[in-house]
Amino acid sequence: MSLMNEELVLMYRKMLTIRAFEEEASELFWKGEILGLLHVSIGEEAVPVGACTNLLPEDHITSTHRGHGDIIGKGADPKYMFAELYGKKTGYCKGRGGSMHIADYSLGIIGANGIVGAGIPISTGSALAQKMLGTRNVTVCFFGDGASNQGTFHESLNLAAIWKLPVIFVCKNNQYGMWTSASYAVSVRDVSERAKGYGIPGVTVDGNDVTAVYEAVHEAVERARNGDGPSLIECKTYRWHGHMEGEEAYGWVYRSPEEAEEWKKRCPILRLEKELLSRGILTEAQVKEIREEAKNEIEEAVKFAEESPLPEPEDAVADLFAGGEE
Amino acid sequence: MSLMNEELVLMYRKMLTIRAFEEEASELFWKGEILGLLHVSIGEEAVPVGACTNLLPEDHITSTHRGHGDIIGKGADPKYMFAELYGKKTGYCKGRGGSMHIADYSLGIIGANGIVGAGIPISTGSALAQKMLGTRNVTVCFFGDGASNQGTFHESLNLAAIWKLPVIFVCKNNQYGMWTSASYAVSVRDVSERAKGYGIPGVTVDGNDVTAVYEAVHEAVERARNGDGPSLIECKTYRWHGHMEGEEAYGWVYRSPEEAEEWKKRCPILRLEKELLSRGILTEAQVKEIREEAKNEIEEAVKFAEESPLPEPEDAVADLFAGGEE
Amino acid sequence: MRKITYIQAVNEAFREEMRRDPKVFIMGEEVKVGVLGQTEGLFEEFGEEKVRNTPISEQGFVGAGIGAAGSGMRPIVDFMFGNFMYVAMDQLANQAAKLRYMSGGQVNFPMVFYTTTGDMGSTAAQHSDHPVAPFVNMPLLKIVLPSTPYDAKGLLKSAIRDDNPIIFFEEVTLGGIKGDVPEEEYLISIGKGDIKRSGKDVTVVAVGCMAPQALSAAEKLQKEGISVEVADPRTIVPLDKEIILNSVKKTGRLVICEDAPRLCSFASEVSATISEDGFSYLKAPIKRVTREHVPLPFSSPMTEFVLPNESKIIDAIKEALRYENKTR
Amino acid sequence: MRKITYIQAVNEAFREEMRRDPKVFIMGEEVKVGVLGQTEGLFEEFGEEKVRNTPISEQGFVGAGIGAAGSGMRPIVDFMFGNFMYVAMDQLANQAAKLRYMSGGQVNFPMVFYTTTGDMGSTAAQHSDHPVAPFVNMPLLKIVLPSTPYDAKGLLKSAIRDDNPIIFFEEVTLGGIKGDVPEEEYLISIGKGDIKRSGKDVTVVAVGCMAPQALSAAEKLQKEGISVEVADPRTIVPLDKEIILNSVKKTGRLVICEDAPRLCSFASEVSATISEDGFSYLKAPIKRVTREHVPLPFSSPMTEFVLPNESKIIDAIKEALRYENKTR
Ligand SMILES: Cc1ncc(C[n+]2csc(CCOP(=O)(O)OP(=O)(O)O)c2C)c(N)n1
Ligand SMILES: Cc1ncc(C[n+]2csc(CCOP(=O)(O)OP(=O)(O)O)c2C)c(N)n1
Ligand SMILES: [Mg+2]
Ligand SMILES: [Mg+2]
Repeated sequence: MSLMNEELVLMYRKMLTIRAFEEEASELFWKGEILGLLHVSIGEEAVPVGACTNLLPEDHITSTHRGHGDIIGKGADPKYMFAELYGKKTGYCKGRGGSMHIADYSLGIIGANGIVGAGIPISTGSALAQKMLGTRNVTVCFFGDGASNQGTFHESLNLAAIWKLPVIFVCKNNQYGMWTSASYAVSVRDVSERAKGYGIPGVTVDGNDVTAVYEAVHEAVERARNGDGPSLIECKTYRWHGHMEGEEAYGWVYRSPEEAEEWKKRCPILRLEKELLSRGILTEAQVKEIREEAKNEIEEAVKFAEESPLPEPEDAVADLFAGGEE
Repeated sequence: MSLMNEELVLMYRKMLTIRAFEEEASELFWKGEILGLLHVSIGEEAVPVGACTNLLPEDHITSTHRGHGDIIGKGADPKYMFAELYGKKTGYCKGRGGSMHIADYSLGIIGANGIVGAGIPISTGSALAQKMLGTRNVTVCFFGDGASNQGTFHESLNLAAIWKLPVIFVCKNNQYGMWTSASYAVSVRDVSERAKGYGIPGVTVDGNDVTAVYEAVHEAVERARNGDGPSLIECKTYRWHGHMEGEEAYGWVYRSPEEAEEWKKRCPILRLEKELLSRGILTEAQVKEIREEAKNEIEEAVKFAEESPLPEPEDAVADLFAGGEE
Repeated sequence: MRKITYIQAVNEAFREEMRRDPKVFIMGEEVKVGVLGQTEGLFEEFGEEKVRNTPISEQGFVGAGIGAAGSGMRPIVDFMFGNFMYVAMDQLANQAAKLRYMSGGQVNFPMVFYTTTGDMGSTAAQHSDHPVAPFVNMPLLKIVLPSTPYDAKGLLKSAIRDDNPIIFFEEVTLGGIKGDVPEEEYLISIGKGDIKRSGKDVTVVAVGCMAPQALSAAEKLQKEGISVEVADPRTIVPLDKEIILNSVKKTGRLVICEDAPRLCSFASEVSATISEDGFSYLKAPIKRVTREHVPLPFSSPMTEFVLPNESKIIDAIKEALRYENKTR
Repeated sequence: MRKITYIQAVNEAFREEMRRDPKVFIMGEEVKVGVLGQTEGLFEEFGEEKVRNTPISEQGFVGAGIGAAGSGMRPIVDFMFGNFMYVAMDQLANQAAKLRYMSGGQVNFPMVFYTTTGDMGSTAAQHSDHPVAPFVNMPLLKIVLPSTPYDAKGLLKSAIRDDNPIIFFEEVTLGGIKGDVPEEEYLISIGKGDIKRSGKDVTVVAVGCMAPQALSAAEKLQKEGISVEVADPRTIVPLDKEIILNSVKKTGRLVICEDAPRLCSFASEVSATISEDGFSYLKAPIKRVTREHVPLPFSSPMTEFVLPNESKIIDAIKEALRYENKTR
């Protein structure tokens, strides 16, 4: 169960991709290149990476409006993601979805979701299918602290529990649902406490510690693959940016700069980087190289997106139904 | 906090009214006098009576499709209830509501509800109003084990907890939601366990022991009146009849006759009756007299309903909006 | 031909499709029984893996159905009653209807949302809605609403085989009616309407429980020398506009019957679309025969007042015909 | 007269009514801020008792609003976006709409459901619906959808004072537009439409964000010698049918514009009702200018294709007028 060095490096690399992707996306948003609502998860990268490192290609994930990290975690190609953010025909969803709706079913990414909490029941259904089809595959359901107050959370944990579905509910508790503090909106300190209401395991881990996330999810994935049902894992973390890019325009202050600074000191990427360096797994030069690589990957992805064609207007009304009917 | 003899007798009397009301309603249903869906709570009388004995006229309750007991518990007049069941103009809802929708706002009965779980958020709103209006009134929300799996349950307990609303969530766990056993559908043995997910008190009591119900609710009402927020009280009980009158036609067996017999031995009314007799609070003669009284009350109520006029067809489209607009 | 009830026809469709395709399964509250008997015997034959009672949590199990459909299964999700669809509305309106579209067509959601609707007699406002139009206004959900055992079986089988999410409305008042259903397998195409009776004076479009009432009205009017054509679209989305247009071309008059509240109803849509495309055919205003625009009350005299019925259909037909004498 | 934005008008209405009546309060996600600024400054003035941020749990807080309304308060429940209404649909459709009716009129539910709707630019399918018609089909919910700052303020104040549940749709694309709003208090009656421009050749019914586009289309067509009357019902339920009928009586032609999917839309309803009651006035088929019948895609070229706009209105008007030469 303990991670091998190669795995640690891969996780490091993936976190860097996510970070680079979102820093770039944020920048492009401010430049007006990216339309719509953009929610980035900078600072939360350890959660999807720690979790998805446990997954096989056939396993599924569901994600949220703040989903880039989860999606890259499960293996999506930043190229097609950027193309989607640019609304291009080459995007994952052919420009129909945008940031909040990226999916790649071939990779088991069965959808981000713009409705808070709506992906949770869908994840149980995916797990149900996995089970009924006789696979040993699992589904990881990512959602936020805010979503843990939705009825869908409750209904899904109950359903998954009684049917012993192979689903792992991973709550990214980044302390805020939009501009409302979890300490106000969530009636318990630890969301994981809610597992008790469904008779399933519930744990809280440091969401900025990729190894801790990996390990907690590892155990849950094992349980799930063995037919022992769902688990709830709460990862405490923090989003460095606003709820959405551009929220500063409201001038609404809902958290202190000190708090944010405090969390930034606990950057999940630097933390792993330090470990890799201090344990001699990577040299400074290698670190630099990997960082460069991630940057380049993203630059190329953006270039791909920029050069891709826009959809035709009429594409909006094409391919409306399976089976080719319009 | 300990109940006075008079109170015990009143509770006994009220349970008898409920029992007589529902036995009569059941009979009338089978005779075809009562239309629609009829859900009786025979065997569960201790819950509403134990709970409502703590309430003042200004306090509120919300109830469910199986609401006759709750409604009588809070003081409704069987006369207008039967008139409603008969679809008469003199009914509580002028014949518009029927068994599942009885309300008497003047008595704080702010509605039964035909949608499982839908009354729960409404109860929190009633409690919110009580609080905002500066009263010390509370709201008791009755619901079933089945309803505890609805998202509304979760959302409402969370909301009530964070706002410290004066609401007492009383779950009548009668072991079944329709024809599905709670041991299958509810992922924990005790629904009260779910209180932990909201940081509020949760207890399970013997729902056939009216004193136990009274006492648990008493404590919760005190808490609520003192501004200390909501509680969850689970009352384990059993419904003697089917989910709905007439369900036998399906020929579906979902519980054993032995189980039912076992529970009937624990009749909440006989239990209290025995206590009243053994403690010398009532004599056999008095018991007989009280039983007679309850029967008569119901007979008169039925007579009132029978003799009442039906609504006019056009009443269906009258008084559609507050303010007199049609 | 063999006569069976509507519910038996539905039950056969479920059984045959579950036998044919191991990916088909059914889930919902009390599907082991089926409140109208629609799933009778399925649990016994297919077991509880395939016939899954769910907890009372519509958002949860509807969403689970969607997730399963997107992951290789072909679920039938039973709502028990139409009114309970509201509880899961987000999963229907924001998810089932949109997920394929938003994903750029990456994946299909082959599934059927099955529900009993309408009033079975004093079930009152929270158990008697017939919420068809709201789902029509939400693009990309197919909707069927058959009126006979034959149509029900053929359409339900097609719906189960269709790769799109489809809402199947079963009318509670039709559950017990009998009709011809062949022993042999057959399918009816989603989107094909049916002329249930031909006539030349007036076209009546009638869906669901309104179809038999319109037919019976037509029968009566025949005796008065009025010839009524009854068109049953059977599928609400996509609508077979052609059979209606062709009929109206012939008759010049149209009455639309739907057991639902009047405003923004399916009847309104048919009226709008036919008056747009068939304007020149129309000799009289299109009439809608619907419920009064209120929830259904409990007490029978009021309920009867609110519901559409044969005599209201007859009145509307006569009114449409009386317009003959006027001119524009 | 003083010019303020639509959102400022809304904000003033909230503030004035909260000052006037201590029972009025507002609750919803992020109402301390208001995603469009609609509640700006209210929290500072009225505190968190009266301006209540809720957890993300639409069923819970909408139901809580209903319970509070039935227990003596006058809540304003803010949905943030129209799409999120689906999440609480049961509370809207089965509860708010029906509780008073089912209780025999015992109690009123004075409350406003406030929501921003429509597309603010590539928000994609789950943040851009404009779900008006489904609520029209659910009897007894009043609905307003104003198109100007003046109308918004006057109607919102009336809605807050009304003793019935009312849905107030604020259009996201109108939030920033400015218009005349007097300093003095005024109210606009729920249910009264407004002729925004008079004309004689064709009637355009346009609601919400379609109204300014229809006006601008009318302006352009004026130069071509076409005289367009623009009627804005402002209230969807109850509908001011008279102003539309009177206008159509004059013009004989009708184009209905709504920023919503086409089928079973409010536009369909207006078409059905006017063609029923105003049949003899009509010289041409009624046209509907709506969204294409799909969810809104993300990418702009496609979004623009789907949305109704001024040029589509102009085309529809011209088509309605071209019909002149044909006869029935
Ligand atoms: C049903 C619903 N309600 C409200 C919103 C608006 N909204 C989008 S994200 C968000 C906050 C979600 O918080 P959380 O679940 O903690 O996720 P995070 O944004 O922190 O990742 C809200 C309120 C929505 N998209 N869907
Ligand atoms: C949302 C919804 N789903 C399903 C139903 C059908 N139904 C009515 S009562 C009931 C069982 C309720 O069980 P429980 O909450 O335990 O209450 P009980 O009937 O045992 O008193 C069901 C499934 C409904 N009325 N509403
Ligand atoms: Mg969060
Ligand atoms: Mg129960």
